[in-house]
Amino acid sequence: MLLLQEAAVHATSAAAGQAGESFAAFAPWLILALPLLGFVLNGLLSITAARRALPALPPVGDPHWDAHHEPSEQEHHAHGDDAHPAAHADDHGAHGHDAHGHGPKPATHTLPSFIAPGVLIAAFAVAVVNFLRMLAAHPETAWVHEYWSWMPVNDPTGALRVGAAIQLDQLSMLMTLVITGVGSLIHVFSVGYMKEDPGYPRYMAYLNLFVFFMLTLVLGASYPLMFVGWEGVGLCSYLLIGFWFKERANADAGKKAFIVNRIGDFGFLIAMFLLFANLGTLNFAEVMERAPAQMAFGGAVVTAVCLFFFLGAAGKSAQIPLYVWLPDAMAGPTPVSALIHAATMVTAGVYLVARSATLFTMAPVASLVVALVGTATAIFAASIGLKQWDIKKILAYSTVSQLGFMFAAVGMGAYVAGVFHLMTHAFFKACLFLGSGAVIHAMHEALHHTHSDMDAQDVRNMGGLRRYLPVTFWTMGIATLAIAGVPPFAGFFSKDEITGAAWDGAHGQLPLAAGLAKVGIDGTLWFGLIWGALSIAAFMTAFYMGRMMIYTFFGQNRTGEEERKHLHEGSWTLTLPLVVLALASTFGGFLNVEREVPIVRWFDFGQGEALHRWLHPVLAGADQVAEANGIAGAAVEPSAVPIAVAILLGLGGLALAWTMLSRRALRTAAEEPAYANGVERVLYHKYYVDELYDRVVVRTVGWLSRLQAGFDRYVVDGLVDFGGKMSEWLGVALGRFQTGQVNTYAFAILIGVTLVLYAFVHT
Amino acid sequence: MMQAGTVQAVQDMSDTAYAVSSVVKVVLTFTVVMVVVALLTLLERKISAWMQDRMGPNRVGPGGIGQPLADGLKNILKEETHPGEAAGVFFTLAPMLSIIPALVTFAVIPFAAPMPTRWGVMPMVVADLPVGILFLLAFSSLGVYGIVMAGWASSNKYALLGGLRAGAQMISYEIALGLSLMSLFFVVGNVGLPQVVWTQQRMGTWFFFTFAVSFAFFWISSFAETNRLPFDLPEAESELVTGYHTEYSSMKFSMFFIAEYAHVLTVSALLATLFLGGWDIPFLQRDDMLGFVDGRWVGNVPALWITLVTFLSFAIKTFVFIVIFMLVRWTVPRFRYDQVMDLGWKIMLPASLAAVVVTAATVLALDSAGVTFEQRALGFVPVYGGVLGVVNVAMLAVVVWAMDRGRTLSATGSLDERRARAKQTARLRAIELQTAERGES
Amino acid sequence: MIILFWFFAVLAVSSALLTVTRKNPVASAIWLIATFFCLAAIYTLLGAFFIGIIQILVYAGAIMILFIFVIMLLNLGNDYEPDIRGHVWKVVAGGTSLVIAALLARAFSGELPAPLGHVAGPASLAAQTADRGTVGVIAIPLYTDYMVPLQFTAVLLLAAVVGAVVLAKRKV
Amino acid sequence: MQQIPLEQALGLSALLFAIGAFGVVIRRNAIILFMCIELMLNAVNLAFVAFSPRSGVQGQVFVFFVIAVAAAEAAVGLAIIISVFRHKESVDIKNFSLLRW
Repeated sequence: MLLLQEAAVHATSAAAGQAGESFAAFAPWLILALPLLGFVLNGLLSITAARRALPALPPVGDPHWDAHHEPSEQEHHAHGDDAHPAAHADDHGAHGHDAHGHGPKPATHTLPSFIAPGVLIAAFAVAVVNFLRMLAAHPETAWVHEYWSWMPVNDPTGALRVGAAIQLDQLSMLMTLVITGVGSLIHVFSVGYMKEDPGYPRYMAYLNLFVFFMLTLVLGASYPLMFVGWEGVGLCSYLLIGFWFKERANADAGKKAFIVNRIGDFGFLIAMFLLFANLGTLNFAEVMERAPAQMAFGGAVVTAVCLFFFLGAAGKSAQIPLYVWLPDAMAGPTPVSALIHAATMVTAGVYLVARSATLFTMAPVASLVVALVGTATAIFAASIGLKQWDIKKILAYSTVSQLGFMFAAVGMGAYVAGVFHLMTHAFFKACLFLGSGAVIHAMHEALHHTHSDMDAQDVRNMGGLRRYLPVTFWTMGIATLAIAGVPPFAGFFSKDEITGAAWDGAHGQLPLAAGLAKVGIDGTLWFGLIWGALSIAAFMTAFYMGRMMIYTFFGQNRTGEEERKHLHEGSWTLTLPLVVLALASTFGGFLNVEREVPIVRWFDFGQGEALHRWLHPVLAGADQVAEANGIAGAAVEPSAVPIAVAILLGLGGLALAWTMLSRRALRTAAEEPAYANGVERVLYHKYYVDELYDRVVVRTVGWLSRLQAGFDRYVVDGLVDFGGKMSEWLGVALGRFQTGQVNTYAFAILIGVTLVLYAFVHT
Repeated sequence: MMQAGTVQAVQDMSDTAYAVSSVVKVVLTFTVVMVVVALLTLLERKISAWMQDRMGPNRVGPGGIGQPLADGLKNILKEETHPGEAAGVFFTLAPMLSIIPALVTFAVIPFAAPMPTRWGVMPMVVADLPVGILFLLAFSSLGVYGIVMAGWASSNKYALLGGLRAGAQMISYEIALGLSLMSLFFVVGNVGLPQVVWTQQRMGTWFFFTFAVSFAFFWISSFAETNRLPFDLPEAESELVTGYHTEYSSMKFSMFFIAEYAHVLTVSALLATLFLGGWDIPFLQRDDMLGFVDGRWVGNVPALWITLVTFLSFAIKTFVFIVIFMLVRWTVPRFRYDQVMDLGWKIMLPASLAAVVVTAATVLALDSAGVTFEQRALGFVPVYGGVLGVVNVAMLAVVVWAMDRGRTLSATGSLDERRARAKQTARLRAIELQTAERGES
Repeated sequence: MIILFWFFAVLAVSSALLTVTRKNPVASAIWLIATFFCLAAIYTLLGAFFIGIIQILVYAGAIMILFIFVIMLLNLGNDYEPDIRGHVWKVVAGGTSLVIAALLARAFSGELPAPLGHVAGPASLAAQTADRGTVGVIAIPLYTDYMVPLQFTAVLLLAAVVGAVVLAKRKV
Repeated sequence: MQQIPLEQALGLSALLFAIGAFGVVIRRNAIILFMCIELMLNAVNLAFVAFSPRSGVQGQVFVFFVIAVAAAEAAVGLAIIISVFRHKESVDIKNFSLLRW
């Protein structure tokens, strides 16, 4: 039986090899191994550094010891500590200027600068080689290679066989390119941003480890392997959010992210169990092959599977109601926010849904739920973003909102649009985050010089930075245009495709609409609603991004006289990634434009819609399901309305921000109140969701825990104590038999032997 | 070498013949051994005298040949002393216990090629036990009882010390003794002594070369087991009067003496059997016979003259070892007690363990290479035994030159001790100097 | 054979009794050695040559030497204290022991369970001995079927050696 | 050659075992106690060996293990007795009652 299965697996892999005969993967394991190598090397360096930093004798009772007596790398601790200006001020007083000498750094703090970006760039190079080969071959089936058998469970019902296998297809290739490419840039940025931090090697080790797990997530050929990556990135996210764990708040933020993610993971696990119970396999290829045959279209099982998967995705990708951890995750270093909490990890949910496109196509209800939740998240988070002052918080809510867009897309069955937006979002959001990092970096340095305790992240304290940070300004400006949906920047095309899909759905031209009709739901109204909401969200996006840019870069400079002298652009490691990402944000959109758009014809980008064609083999299964169930979309009538609306909304939002804010004399945080009226107050407090969760969930759990603790203390412990007391009394009583005389014991044994023998003989 | 065609001609003995011949062999062997032992005492005294350039016993009979008889008579007729504190029965039991194992061991040693008789072929071994070498090990380890008990029962502290020393020493060296024989098992494939002899014949090399390490260790251990110089600590005259038999007199004392010589004889015979081919005559192929295996005769046709010549061969080999025993007595001084223990536990035990491992590996390699016992290179150089021998001699060289490094084999103490002594001397000299200076000032 | 067996059996039982009843530990030890010799003889009569010789080699040659050694080292043999318990104990213990012996004899004399073991099966010992040799008959199952117990025994012995050294050492 | 009847060998084994057990109960000298225990072990060995002509060689293999374990036990036990003797100047087990209540 097992042999047969094995033979079958081999046959399919052989067939796969034949179909894409000219596609020969070039050492795809290297893509995984290189970041892992980086992690190991950097980890060793960090252990070495930690060893050396160990005190000779830890002083007792001196809470400030860490701050005072760590080796000289500590001196610039405050530079990285962007999220916590209070701590920064504290540190400051302790150090004084004398601690600022730039001594030569030990190898443990110089080597990671080469190792960490080096391995990533190498991995990117390997990925590019594979990409070029795939581009040339354009294989119709996925390239799967099992390196070794990881979890062979030979149970009687049907073996669970999970191999340590890599799956290379167009989707994972795309994700790999994004992860390694954007990751490389962010690693380079990190070199500039973090190199003064005492925990620099540790930081780089975590970052490498994260990339390794993220690549495992996208390259794994089965759900369990994906789950390994899924958990791994969760772990790294936790480690990096709480990177400056000496601050309570940072550690708490890490824990929050971890715990909220667990809820999602529970969903993921349940979905995997359901899948295995119903299909007997968890490998992508086999699942997609067996699912249409073994599960009913729109049935309860597939719907449940998809909903549970979506629960997992919601946790990881910060969707309602599990989005609360992401804004808090900004406690981590800014490059981390860019890489993990904007460009890659949080999009894992989108990847999961796209990867499971076949299943989601089979479950229209679940898909609709995904789309609705995504839409709700988009508009909800965008509205919160309107009234945030912390530059990273604004970007964080923007990320949540954009993730909502992606989920709306994949929920509506517009998988390509979702993935497209994922990609462009990775470009412009990474650019924005890195830009904000550059701004914070500059602000910090400036404030550091004057020992000011102003909040370096509050946009109200910035202003007019355009003159001091020109590169940052221009790159962030491009990214803002992109996210606001101004053509021809990347965000316009991807976002337009999403709203376009909703528009099509509202006109019943989406496969999902047909699918919903098949299970008896009229989807057109829903899709109309989605279109409207997404449009409003897009408008809000444009507005708050404009607001952020205006507060940060325009108007009067509000940092103060002395600080102003120290405002300047960072080193090339900080600006180069920005420029590259800005370029990507500018031109990334052309990957998937329709042929009708004039500029495409102009530049002759081939047939247009490159991404559509690229991803077609991956989504072929979903298409087949749709076709088999007669829900393949009708011919879409191109409509100018959504495009026009999108352009109008994007420009309108920016214009509104400009008219509302630029002429006003902007004030600093000390002067400007956080909110003015009730609506602003609610927005500022993020709709009190955290407080709600605290009241409803955290306190309830707390009460239950106390109740349980009481039960444990009095009932369980009482029983145990009673048992203990009983045995004590019994011991005292029976102890008398312990005479200490071996003969007596021997005699007792003898009696026992006699009895046993007697029983043996007489039965 | 084996002649298969002659199998039918050889007859096995009937049960009755077997029983009768066994009794005859027991009686004969016992008599011969006792007589030889008596003569050995004379031999020892003669050799001692020769080594010391004196005459030795020369009054009783021609050349002192009657001396053992005279000694025996004297011992029997002498008054027996019995210490008041001695533990009655054990005091008497001890000499007996010490003499028995020495004699019993002789039973398993084949002393000549099987002899053809009218009633069938008679194996020339008192008891061809299926557990030959193990029997030997078992009974040689029992010799210690007599000595320990003698020491204890005498109620004399010198005797007790001697007894304890003997016990510790014999137990220590028994391990090396047993381990050194282990290598032989690999090749012989059985534990019977006739098989040992036969294997040496077939292989064409005697085991003293093939298992050089085993030979050396067995020999050294046998000195320790017989309590002979340089291992005669249990009866070290200068330290313990005469050790465990201090309190014994007359025939009881004599029995210890007889036991010692019987032991020497047995051990020499064993050495001859195990390592010098037993009754095998060098370069003669006619004596190549094993005996009956499953009722079939294995080997050449036995003949009376072969039996006689092989017995002579055996006797000569044994005699050579006996003489060496006696020569060593007057050549090598006594070890110190810690040196004895060092040699036993720190050198011989690990070295013999290592030798077992290396030999096993070599045997495995040879067997895997398909080399047989009979194989000869250039027509006469035995391959199997030769390879093993070269490996073993190399190992022995390693043991002697690298492992010992003058620690135990040197008579002047260990390297560390010499260093310590030198340091001590230097310190004493410094103190002397100081006192001298102080005296001057 | 039978006669020999009975001879050694009677000898074994009487020396065992003497072992138990002698006041002098050395005497006890000597009688115990005698018992072991008788048992070795009986083993040989039963066809277990190897076990018989091992009995002498290990029990008589090593273990009992150790006992005697310790007795002498502690000098217990000369002025021994009487250590046998009172008459009540003797009677009760003797009675119990007799009951045990009777029960055991009863258990053995009844319908004995079918031979256990699939390893070598109930093939006659003599045939196996002829086939593999005296030592091989034990060695082959020992190094194949019982390899793991053998290794454990080796470890146990090593532990015992180390333990004994540590315990008996004056200064650790 | 006539085989020794199994029952007789087992009966001898039972008798030796009982004698050993008797000794364990009535003696207080730790060394003699040990010897009695060895006697009991030997009785069991005899039973094992007695079965081996009938049931194959496994019984003898077990005896081998028993002997090995007995050797280990004797070594450790005697070492314990020696170290106790150093403190108490006695091997009487009535002095070895440190672990009672």
